[in-house]
Amino acid sequence: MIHIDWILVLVGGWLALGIGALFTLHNTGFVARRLFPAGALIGLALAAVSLDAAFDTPEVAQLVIGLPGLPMHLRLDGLSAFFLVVIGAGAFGTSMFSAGYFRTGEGTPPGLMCLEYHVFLAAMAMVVLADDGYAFMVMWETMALSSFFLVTANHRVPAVRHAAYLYLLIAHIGAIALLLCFGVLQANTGDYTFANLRAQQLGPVWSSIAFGFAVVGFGAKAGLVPLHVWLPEAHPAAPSPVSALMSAVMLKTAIYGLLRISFDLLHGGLWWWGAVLLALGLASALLGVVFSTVQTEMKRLLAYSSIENIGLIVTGMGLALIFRSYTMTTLAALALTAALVHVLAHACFKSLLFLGTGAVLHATGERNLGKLGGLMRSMPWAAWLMFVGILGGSGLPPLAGFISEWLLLQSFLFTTALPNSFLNMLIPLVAAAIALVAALACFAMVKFFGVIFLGQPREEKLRKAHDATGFERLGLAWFAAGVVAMGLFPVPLIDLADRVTQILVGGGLAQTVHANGWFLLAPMGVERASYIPALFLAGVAAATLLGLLIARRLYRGTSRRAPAWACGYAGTNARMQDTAEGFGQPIRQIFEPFFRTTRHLPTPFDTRPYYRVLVEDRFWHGIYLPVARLVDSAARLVGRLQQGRISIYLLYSFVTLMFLLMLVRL
Amino acid sequence: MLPATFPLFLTLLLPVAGGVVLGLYGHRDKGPELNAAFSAATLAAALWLTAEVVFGTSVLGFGERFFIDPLNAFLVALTALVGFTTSIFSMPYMRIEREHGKMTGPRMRLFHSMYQLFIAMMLVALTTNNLGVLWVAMEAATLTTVLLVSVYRTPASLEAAWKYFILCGVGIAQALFGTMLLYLAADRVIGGGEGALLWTHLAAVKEQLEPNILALAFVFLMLGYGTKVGLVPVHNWLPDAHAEGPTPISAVLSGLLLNVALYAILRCKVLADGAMTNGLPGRMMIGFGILSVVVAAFFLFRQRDVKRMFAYSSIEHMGLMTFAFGLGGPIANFAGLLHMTVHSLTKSAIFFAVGHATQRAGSQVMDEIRGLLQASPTLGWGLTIGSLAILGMPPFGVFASEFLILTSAMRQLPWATPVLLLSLAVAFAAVFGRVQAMVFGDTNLAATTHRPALFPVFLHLGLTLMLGLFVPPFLGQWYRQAAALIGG
Amino acid sequence: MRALLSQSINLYAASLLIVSFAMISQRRILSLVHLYTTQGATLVLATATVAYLTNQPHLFYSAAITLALKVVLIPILLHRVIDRLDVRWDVETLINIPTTMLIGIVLVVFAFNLALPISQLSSSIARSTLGIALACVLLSFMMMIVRSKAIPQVIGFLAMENGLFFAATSATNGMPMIVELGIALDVLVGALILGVFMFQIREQFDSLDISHLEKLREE
Amino acid sequence: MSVAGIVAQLLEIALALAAAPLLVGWVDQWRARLQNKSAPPLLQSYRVLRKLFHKESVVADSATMLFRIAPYVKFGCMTLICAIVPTLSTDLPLATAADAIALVGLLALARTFLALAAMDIGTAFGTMGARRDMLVGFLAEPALLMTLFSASLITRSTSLANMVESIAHRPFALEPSLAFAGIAFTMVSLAENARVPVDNPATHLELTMIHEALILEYSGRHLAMMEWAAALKLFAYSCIGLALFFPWGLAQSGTPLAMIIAMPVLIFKLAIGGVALALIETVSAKMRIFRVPEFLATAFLLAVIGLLVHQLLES
Repeated sequence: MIHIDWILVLVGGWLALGIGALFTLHNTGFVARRLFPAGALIGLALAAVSLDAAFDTPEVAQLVIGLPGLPMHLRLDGLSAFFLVVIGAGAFGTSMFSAGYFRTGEGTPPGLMCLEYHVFLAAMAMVVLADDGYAFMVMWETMALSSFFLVTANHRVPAVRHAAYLYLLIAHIGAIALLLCFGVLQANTGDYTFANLRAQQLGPVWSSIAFGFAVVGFGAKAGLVPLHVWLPEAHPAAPSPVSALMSAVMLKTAIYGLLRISFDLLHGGLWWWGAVLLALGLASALLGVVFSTVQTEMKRLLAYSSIENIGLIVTGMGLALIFRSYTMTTLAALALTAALVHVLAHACFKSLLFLGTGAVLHATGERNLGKLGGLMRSMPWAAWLMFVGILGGSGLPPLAGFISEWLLLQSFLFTTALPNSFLNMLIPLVAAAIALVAALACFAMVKFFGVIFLGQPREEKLRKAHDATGFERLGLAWFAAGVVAMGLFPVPLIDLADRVTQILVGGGLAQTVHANGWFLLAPMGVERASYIPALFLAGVAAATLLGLLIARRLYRGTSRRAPAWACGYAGTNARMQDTAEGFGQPIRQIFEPFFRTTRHLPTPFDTRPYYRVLVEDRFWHGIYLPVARLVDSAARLVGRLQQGRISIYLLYSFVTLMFLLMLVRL
Repeated sequence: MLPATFPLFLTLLLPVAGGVVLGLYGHRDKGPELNAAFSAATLAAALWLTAEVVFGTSVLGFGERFFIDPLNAFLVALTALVGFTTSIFSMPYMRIEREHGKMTGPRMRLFHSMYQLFIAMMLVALTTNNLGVLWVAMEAATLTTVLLVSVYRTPASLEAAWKYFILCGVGIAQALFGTMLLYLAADRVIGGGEGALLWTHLAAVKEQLEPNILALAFVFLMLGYGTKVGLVPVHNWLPDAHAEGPTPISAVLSGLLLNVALYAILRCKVLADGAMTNGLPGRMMIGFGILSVVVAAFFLFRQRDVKRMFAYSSIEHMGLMTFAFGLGGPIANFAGLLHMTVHSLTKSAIFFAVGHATQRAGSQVMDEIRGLLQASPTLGWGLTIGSLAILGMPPFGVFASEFLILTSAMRQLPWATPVLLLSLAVAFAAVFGRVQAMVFGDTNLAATTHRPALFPVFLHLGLTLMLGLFVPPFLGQWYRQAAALIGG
Repeated sequence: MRALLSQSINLYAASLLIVSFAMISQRRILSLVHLYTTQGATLVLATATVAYLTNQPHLFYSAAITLALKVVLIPILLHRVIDRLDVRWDVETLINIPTTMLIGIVLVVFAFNLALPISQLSSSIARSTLGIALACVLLSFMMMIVRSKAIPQVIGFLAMENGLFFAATSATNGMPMIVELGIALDVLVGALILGVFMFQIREQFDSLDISHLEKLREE
Repeated sequence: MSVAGIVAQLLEIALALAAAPLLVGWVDQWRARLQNKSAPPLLQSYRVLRKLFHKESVVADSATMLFRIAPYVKFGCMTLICAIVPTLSTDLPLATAADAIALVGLLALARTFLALAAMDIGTAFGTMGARRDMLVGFLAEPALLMTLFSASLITRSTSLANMVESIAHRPFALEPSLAFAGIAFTMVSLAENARVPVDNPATHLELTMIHEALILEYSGRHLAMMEWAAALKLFAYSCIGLALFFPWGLAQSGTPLAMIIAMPVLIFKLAIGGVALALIETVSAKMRIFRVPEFLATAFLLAVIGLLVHQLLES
């Protein structure tokens, strides 16, 4: 029973830090340089403890708080531990970065910010620990609430307010769905402990309803299409460390919930659940990546890319569900492992990238890609660390992103044996789509990095942008190291994921992988597929060195610096580079139907000709605005009831009386 | 050793005395303090009474005319508490109103004495064992509040008070007819005389009461007291009265009066359920409840006036409670009682905050209130947290009860839950959008002369928070017993 | 003799109903007040009769109270109000009077058949009049709905109270004393407050037409 | 891993490095012949490399580290690809390090570096080239992956060595899915190697060029590495194609004898392939840049159809 107690202590430490910050409400220096690093260390400890707990037996605990007769139950098993590792590790890097990030005068006073921030962390940790419906919902909503206040840190800006409102609204709708989900699960027993929910044997209809509610609820949080619209609004609005936490960690709690309910509490279920998840995940992945390639605002771009990655994760889960429903344990484990590894990988590189944007934002005060560029020279630290990030984000070998995509594709590749021919037909298409998504992600990342850091500065002020500070570098480096390490040594990841898959699908890859030592990654046996990141890297490095040697060997001429050639055209300047719009233009053309594009083209007669193109989300105009209009007109209709005329009011009363009297006489 | 009835006696007597005294001295400078003092004394007495009940069992007093059982014990304490905090809040508030010239000396006197009498009447209504007296007390409470609503003498307040009087008067009249039928039914079993209206006696023989009469009686009682609960479609007086009366009155109306009316319905439901086997009362309440929730949610959506908005939110929550009690069963009843408590705490806290905000903005129109957080952080946070709590955000108590209500409804009444879900979402969108606009951004508010009394706001919110995370054992015990009492 | 008296109760009841109909059809405010007084008087007689027949002293008290309140005090109050505000105009109704009468008849039928099963269960000597009492209540309710001036509305409200009171007497030989007292007090205070209100409304809107009281509404 | 394996590995790498420019020369020569031009000598591309290595390399002022290392990284990636593709033998120590998916990843890695390097200078052409190259890439890579998949669906494996081996050893059977895959693969490799009809290696017309725009700023040894890497890429693609679709004559045992036999077979196959490529380039016309996506999308769809056909007919 030691781990969970330690974890509770650490979480308590976070809360204590937050409350302590209230006493130094406006002392930015102290809050930032002392409290945040302390929080970071707590996060590290949390990650360590839960990493150890993951390989131990499940532990349970009870809090005194809760409803009468229903104290909050906590449980620490492999699944929770896995996500606690994500939370702890994410918290460490992000808090370290925040220590260097928060400056004076960011709207909310720093002390309050610190409180909200640490409550947010604590709530996320408790969400994955919760072992009964009430505790889960309380922590879940606390998480949403604290993150909402973090997003509104700079509430003087109307756009921020709007974004935060949208975020909380959708989060609340999701929460209501979850409420109903638990209502279905408890099956009139009035006992909300997960143990009881697990024990309930619901019919296919009820369990499908519960699953549906769960998908809506967690989808709203994870940003699954069509509930994704809040994500690209909220992430740019929030301070960068907050965006990092939300995107890298908070979205994962939704994944956790979905896993917990669909695999654990509902015991897998029907095959079409998997198909549903597959479809949703794929839709999100495609839409997210396509949109991220055409964004012109760096944090929006990353936000859409988060939608894409969540989509990939959910796709893996869907596949795992399908396999599980046909009791193909190994394949289910493979798909689920892919999803879980991607959870880790995405947590790492997305935090890295968001924090990087924070550094850029502070250095330049500019978030519009069209005004950035050439920062590699002025801020090399941030640039090179983020370079690692985008390589990881593009899913390129030998980094973290590739491992998960590799596993995912593997699991798609060996699905020919499904007894359901329809799925058999479907699977290759899905695999193709995944490949497409991966390639597009690469496109988006190249655009992101190239436009921000490469080329010539598009604004004069960018030349004297200052590099990331010490704490910020530490935070960035932590995640960069994670991306590299996970990419090179996937076997430990497989072990960690194995603990989860053992619980959820009753099987794992640990043995098969361990059969081939610590470097070779061969989940299905070497003859099927194998990948040795370390050797791979060594090979590339060796070959590259070989190239260098050859060049040195054969090389005769000298080398000098000169102005860029550019086909001999002398008058090139920074404005001639491709802008973000330009870079995304081909995608805009190819995926025209995805977007709601409004274009203004200059005519020869314009005195001041200009070109503007506005790319919007179809869902916003297709679903959300009509719903809003509907509600509004309904409200107007209802308003007629209150027309101020007392006779009419009396008439209501009279008619109701008559109606009820007839009711009882019949 | 004093008899257990003594604190009860005090609890009822003190506010009456306060009404008299303040009727004489309420206009003095120290009038508000005097008011608060009497409320404090009442609270002390009520707490004493509560303590007695916690350690003893149900109390019968004055020859069975008054009694305390789990169902009304916590309501008495709650009423006294909110009455006290409201009087604290009204000290600076009313002073400022007086400086603004909206209140004069005589009006202050009227306000204070009526306030005390109103509290007294509600306490009587809660503790009486006689359904007839219950009716009398409810009517009296209406009369006192009518005067309080119209205290500004503005056209709007007059109109509101007039509507309040007429609509509630008619409603209450129907309730009287219901009570009469009840008496008629009891007459046949127990025989005439006062005993035939004592709830304890009726509850003892409820199975033998004539179902046909009880059905009619419950219709009249439901509609009558339902008018005061503010159930759609007989809610129309509520938003006007809340919006045009002084804010302390809006607070006690939402926080207390509606509860007392619902309490009356509950007492009658117990008898009706006992007599009728077909569960008609429950279905009736479910119908009223759902209707109220849905309609109120959509009313919320297009509000301009902040007090009106929160008045509609009260309708919504009363609807939710009615729905819960109609649903019946231990969980739903428990949740309903919990919701009664936390709603009155939260809603009154919100009205306190709103009151100060409107005073600073000099308007109740929400578009003219901006940047509360900037103007006064504590006030801003009070309003924000209060609104989030009332909208069912954990870890506040409202969430706890809504959690229980919705989850239990999900399996008993699957068709109803999507409707409730939709309405809750709409309500959230409406209220939170408005509140956010008022709280955030750059402010346009002036400074006030008197320090706002924010202690009540945070006291209430603190209690709500506590109830969301931890319900004291004796309270939980009461809720359970009361839930069993209501049965259904 | 007793038989005659017990029949007389039904007579009083019938006259109450007639008075209610008269109120609906009556346009002039002054005559409305007179009708109200008549109603009160009839009520007193009925109560007293029941009291005598069932020799219940507390019914005599309540009869006395009724006399004081509904035959003396409130009519005087109303008269003063009318004089002070000098409102002598004819009342125009929202629905024209014949229609109202028709609806009224429907209501009476409805009330009777509603009260039938109950009055059979009643042990009171005047049980058969419960239907009439209910009808009176509903009629006054309707009167409140259709009248567009303040005073008629108030009179309707008070008439409703009368109906209830009669119901109490007829169905259950009157409520317990304490309740009776409470009700009486409430009615008195209510009437006073209404009187005060009418003055205030008058000075705010310089009219007692409640169509002025339609400002508070959802746009 | 066996000594023979290591020998085979090294031999492959050496062969690739040596023979890649030759293949390019061969193709150019044949194209010239087919277009009735006077053909350049077979060793022309070696001369070009030598010339470049002797020229001084000019680096733009705004260039960063990234710009300088990109050529070597690309060279490295291409070399590794040549190393893991079973051209001579299927018993390769490096083959376990990367399977088909990793191979595609490797190509993507090289492309990413190149594109970023092109954007590094910040000229109009560089960024334009980078954009176009990424455009080609994000459509070509999935297509390539799909073609490889349709092979690995047949062989139940993604490790190239096993794929090639089992394809080589199974009784001869007509695989419609492979036919689709083959066509798709050809189209992809045309695009990837900047060949007509997608791109024209011989032109420097700004509006049409893709690959040339990328390496516009390079000169001297950097350019040499680029050219060489491009040659390696062509070689690697040809080898993959041959190994997957004409897998006969590879050395299984890895004995020297087997290699000796395998070598001429490979060279022969490459020669044929080169002629075929030249033929394609001659008969087809360069298409507009906006048509390229359609061309590649067709390839992608063909590959996917290949997969479906396999699911439908062959599983």
